[in-house]
Amino acid sequence: MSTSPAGQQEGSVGRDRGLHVLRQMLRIRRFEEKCVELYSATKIRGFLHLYIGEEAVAVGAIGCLEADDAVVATYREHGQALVRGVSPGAIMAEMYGKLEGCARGRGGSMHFFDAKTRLYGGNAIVGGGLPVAVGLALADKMQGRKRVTCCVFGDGAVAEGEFHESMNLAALWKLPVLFLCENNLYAMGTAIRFEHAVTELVKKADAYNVAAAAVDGMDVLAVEAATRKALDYVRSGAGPFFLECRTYRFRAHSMFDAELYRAKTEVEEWKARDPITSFSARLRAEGSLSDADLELIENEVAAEVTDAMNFAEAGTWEPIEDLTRFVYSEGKPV
Amino acid sequence: MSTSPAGQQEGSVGRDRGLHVLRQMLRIRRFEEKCVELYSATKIRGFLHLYIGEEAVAVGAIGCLEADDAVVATYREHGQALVRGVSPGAIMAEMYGKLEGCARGRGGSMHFFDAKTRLYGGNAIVGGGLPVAVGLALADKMQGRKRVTCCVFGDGAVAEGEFHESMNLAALWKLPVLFLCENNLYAMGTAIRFEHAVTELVKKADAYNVAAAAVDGMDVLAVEAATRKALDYVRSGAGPFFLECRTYRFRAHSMFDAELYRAKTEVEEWKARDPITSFSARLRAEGSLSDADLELIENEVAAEVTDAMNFAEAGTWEPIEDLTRFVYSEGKPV
Amino acid sequence: MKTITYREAVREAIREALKRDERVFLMGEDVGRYGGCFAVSKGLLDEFGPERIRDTPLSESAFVGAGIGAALGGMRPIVEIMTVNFSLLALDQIVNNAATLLHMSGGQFNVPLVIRMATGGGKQLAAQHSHSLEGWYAHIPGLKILTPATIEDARGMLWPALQDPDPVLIFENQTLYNMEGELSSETNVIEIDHACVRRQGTDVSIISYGAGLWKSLKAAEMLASAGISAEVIDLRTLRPLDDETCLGSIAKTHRALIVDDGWRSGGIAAEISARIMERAFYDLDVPVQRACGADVPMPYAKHLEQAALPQPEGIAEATKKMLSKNG
Amino acid sequence: MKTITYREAVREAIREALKRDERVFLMGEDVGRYGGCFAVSKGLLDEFGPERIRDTPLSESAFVGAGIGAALGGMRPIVEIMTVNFSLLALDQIVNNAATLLHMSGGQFNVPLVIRMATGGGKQLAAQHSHSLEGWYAHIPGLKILTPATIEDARGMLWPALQDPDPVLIFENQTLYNMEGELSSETNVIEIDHACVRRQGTDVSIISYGAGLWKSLKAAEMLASAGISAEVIDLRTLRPLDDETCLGSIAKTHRALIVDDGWRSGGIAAEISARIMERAFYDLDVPVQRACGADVPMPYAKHLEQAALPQPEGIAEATKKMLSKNG
Ligand SMILES: Cc1ncc(C[n+]2csc(CCOP(=O)(O)OP(=O)(O)O)c2C)c(N)n1
Ligand SMILES: Cc1ncc(C[n+]2csc(CCOP(=O)(O)OP(=O)(O)O)c2C)c(N)n1
Ligand SMILES: [Mg+2]
Ligand SMILES: [Mg+2]
Repeated sequence: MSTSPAGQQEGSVGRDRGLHVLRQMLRIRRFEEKCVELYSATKIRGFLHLYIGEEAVAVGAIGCLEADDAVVATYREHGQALVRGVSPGAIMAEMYGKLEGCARGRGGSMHFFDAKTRLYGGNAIVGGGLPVAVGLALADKMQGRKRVTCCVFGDGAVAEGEFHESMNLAALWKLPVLFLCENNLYAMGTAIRFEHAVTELVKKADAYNVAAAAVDGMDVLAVEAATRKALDYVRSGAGPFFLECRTYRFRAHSMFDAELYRAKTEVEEWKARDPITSFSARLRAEGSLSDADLELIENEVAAEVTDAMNFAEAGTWEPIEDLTRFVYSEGKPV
Repeated sequence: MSTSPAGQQEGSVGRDRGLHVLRQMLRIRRFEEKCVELYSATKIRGFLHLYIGEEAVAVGAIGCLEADDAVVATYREHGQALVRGVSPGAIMAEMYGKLEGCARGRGGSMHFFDAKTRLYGGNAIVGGGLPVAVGLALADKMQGRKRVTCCVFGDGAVAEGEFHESMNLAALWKLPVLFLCENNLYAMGTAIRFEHAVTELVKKADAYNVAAAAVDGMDVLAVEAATRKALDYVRSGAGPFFLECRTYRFRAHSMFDAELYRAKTEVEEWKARDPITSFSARLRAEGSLSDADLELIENEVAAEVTDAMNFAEAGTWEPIEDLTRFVYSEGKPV
Repeated sequence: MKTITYREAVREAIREALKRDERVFLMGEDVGRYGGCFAVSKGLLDEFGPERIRDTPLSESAFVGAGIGAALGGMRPIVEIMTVNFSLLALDQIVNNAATLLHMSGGQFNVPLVIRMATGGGKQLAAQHSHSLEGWYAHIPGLKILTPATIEDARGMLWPALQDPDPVLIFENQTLYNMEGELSSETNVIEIDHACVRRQGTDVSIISYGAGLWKSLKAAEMLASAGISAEVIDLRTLRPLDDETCLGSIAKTHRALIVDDGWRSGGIAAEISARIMERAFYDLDVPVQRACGADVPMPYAKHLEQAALPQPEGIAEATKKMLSKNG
Repeated sequence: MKTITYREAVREAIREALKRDERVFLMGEDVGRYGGCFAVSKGLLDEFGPERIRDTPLSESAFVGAGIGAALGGMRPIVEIMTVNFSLLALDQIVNNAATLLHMSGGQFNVPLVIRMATGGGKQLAAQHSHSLEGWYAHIPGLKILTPATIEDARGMLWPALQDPDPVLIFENQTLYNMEGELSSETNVIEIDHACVRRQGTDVSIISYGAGLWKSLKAAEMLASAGISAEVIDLRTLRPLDDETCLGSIAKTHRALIVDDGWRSGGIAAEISARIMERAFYDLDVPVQRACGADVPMPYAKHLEQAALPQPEGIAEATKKMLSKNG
């Protein structure tokens, strides 16, 4: 996908690329729909934060990263992990709390980690991942590597002191960080106008001389194009980039949320802009998607979800004797 | 002084006002010169941060506050305390560690407190005073009082997360805070270009929709005029104001500073702009200051400093049995 | 008498405080429009409005510091930090300002601030969301640390905390919010400076607090059926500690076991053990024991999490061992 | 053998690390152009350049978190937090990231990070600048806590800390920087996982660390002239604690006094006392005692500050009391 000629982005999507992007969004959507079932079935516990509605951001942005780039995400990271290429089975097993999970069942839904794809969590402290991302980028810069660290966070995180300190540090040291802000207009139940004196988050970057752009986070191709530009900038060594993706969370913040803070009508309006529906429509319009294509993709995606679930079901429980492993690295005096 | 017609500010200073302002700056300068002596004489211990060179800021800004406004300052607060009207004797006694000090000798140079003039410290954690100032302003707003809280901090503090969070909160809730930034171009030994990606600190305010201005902090009248404007704005209920005063520290950061980080020539250039010298010259030029006037002021100021020292010398040591007093309020079950 | 949940008890306490004292207001993340992360403050926004039920941005350091300032400015803020896990971001304000201002100002400025936070593990929230740090906070002079374990204390401790001239931290264990219990309709005055014996016994003193109280009471049941009479103490307040109640009990039982969900090493259980060592050494038939959280970041998997926390069975086992040893 | 100061010993250790391993760099406030708040890193900027001697803005949370990220990215950062007092601003990064990432990631991501900070009172810096929180940090699983008290440890503990795959915090007591002592020229390998007996004795075990070690040794001198033979232990590492060395000594002396500059309540001294209770109760002739910092924010006035900290005289007195009591 990252090889497709940039020219295509403006005009027609193209069938191969289109189906790939659609499939990626559907992989997240269907996977999470299953998660909801499994949560009700008490297979998954703890906090579960759904990404449904925001798929275009992960698919558009994370999809542009190179294999050796790094991702630092939040507790709402199912989408990023799937797009990044973490095994769906390992992800599902993690939420089951099984040993075969991508964090041995120690992390759960909020803490996916994967050394192979350089996914450094799954951080459940809002804003907590930003300084870590800055450090990963610092290590790359000091070691002369061209890698980029993509740091994902929400609109709420922008209010934390860590955002301010991390943006300044990254800018001061011209570090290769892509600050990817998923602005879904709410921090839990707090609407953005109650979170920020300046709600146009992209403007925050000026305070640090950080290059920035805002993009429609419901349009997967727009996100992809904006991310490409941002990544080129960052890879050129010019410093960090702040990309604000304007999106919306269709579901509750977590499984414990009565959604008292927003009107059903507002949710419906945004659902009318469902990134999957609109992108499918666009593909159909240009003749890149047929009913048969969609059915095939849905079937393949459904199979992936089922396989993931079966993998998790077949997983094992880590023996209780291993409880205190990994408090300190092994083979070293504690 | 706060009664002198604003019109005068542009043209001639006027003798009464001029002598008053000059006296205030000299009170700080001479008081601190004595502090240096007393530090060498080991009468004063701990950290001692001198304000010499920055007097125009405290005199111009703090001098504009009303009696019932509040001040939250830093460890470099001698000037603010003196201008605010805290007894010089109590200040000196505090640095001696005497019971008669403005904090019973428990605070020392970094922690002046005075309920009478509403001086809430002397905070020695960089940035630590900002949230407290926001809260004081919140209390005023919630109780319908027109008071202003003046929060003093340096350029270094602007890099702390507390700055970001406090500015946003004050702006979001339109709180009556005057954020008074003393930009002396250094945070200890770190020049502003190594602290901030954007060194024009006044620009930081845009990220929060906070009204702001930058002013020559070596020009006491300019500071005064800018502060008046800022205070009018804040008192009008429009929200906080960020005032950047560009100034310079003539002395070392503290008594333990070899000043390896800046060129003597740079210091000399700034000393050529000594706020006291330049203001005296201006007064002389307009005929508002004679040698006799200056001698009189110097004598009176010297007397005040001597009295303060004598008061401190005559002070007593708090009995050691009282060590654990004030961990909790008295007359209450601990 | 009426039956309510711990959650409702806290809500009633907040509501009463807001009614009784106009200087009181509640401030924190999602306390208003969302209804509170644990639904504690649900409905209060409609009743008291956004000025007094104040949603804050994600800025723990700023809004906790703002609570300190508001307290200095004559208000009586109840600052809610959603959970203790996030309070680390506000720790500088709590330790260097709230806890020190009175002393540093030579007695001029006291800080009548109440900070509430949910605490504890047991909900499969993993390492960053399952801390039990109330005992750790108890190390800080200038703070008072309350850990209401019962419906009555959840209902009754807030008001005296607000009457206190100094900063008080209230830790509500998140596993207790759904607990139901009886509450006498009339508000009775509650002391916050002493521990309570929740179950009388003669063979051993089980010293606990918060969620640990209920595990200890369960353990005491098991022990009873094994013919062991355990006295169960609810500390209620971790700073200042009520030594007398503990020592009085030990003078009778000559054995003590301390139960604490927090990490064992350097936890509050160690402090209690050390004090018993210093003041009741010669009363002891056997060494004081601790049943604490394992020294490990909390794992997500349920079986591992349960193994990381003290459980009634383990508490009972440890107690039996103490009695089998001489005595 | 050569005579150098504790400050120079730390500097030599940093210099050596920078020379031995190109992944090592020093980052913190004023470590470069200023020469270090306590002049520890003076001269290193000229020698190694601004890339490896990295001045940071006042952003404790960000640069400590950046240290964590850099460690994950293959570097071996030495992050200097000027003093422990400011580390509270970085505590979320230390507790929720540095200490938990290895466990939370199921063993995938270890954090080879070293954080150095100055600690302690005694310099008349008042309540916000005089904390002794190293014992408090020792409560956190996932961290290792080193407290070099001697020139040799100041020189020798950094390298093994850097070799450690997990986060190590090194606390340098600010009253020790000017201390002079002998150091053997050749670098000898230092273990960081055990305590040391710094003075042999038979009547009582005085367990200390950091600045407390020197007060304890002074006290031991005084006691010697009073005919009391005190063994003085330097813990060196507060997490993990070396129980064996302490228990071995107590098996011989049957008495223990713990010295800690930190606040008494809930400090590391309590943990040590509790462990002795659990593992050496029957060896004890008298209850373990603690000589700790008073539970008070540190006052500026010298006489009050000295009274708030354990002193040799007080340590000697407390020890004598323990010996007068039976035994
Ligand atoms: C420091 C901190 N404070 C509070 C919380 C509780 N919390 C979890 S998610 C969340 C909202 C975050 O909003 P945002 O950053 O916009 O991300 P979103 O959930 O909308 O994706 C809050 C308040 C937390 N996890 N960490
Ligand atoms: C949180 C914190 N970090 C570090 C320090 C140590 N320190 C004291 S003053 C200072 C520089 C502050 O610079 P600035 O804010 O510009 O104020 P100035 O001293 O220049 O008036 C530093 C780093 C501190 N006191 N608090
Ligand atoms: Mg959001
Ligand atoms: Mg400065």
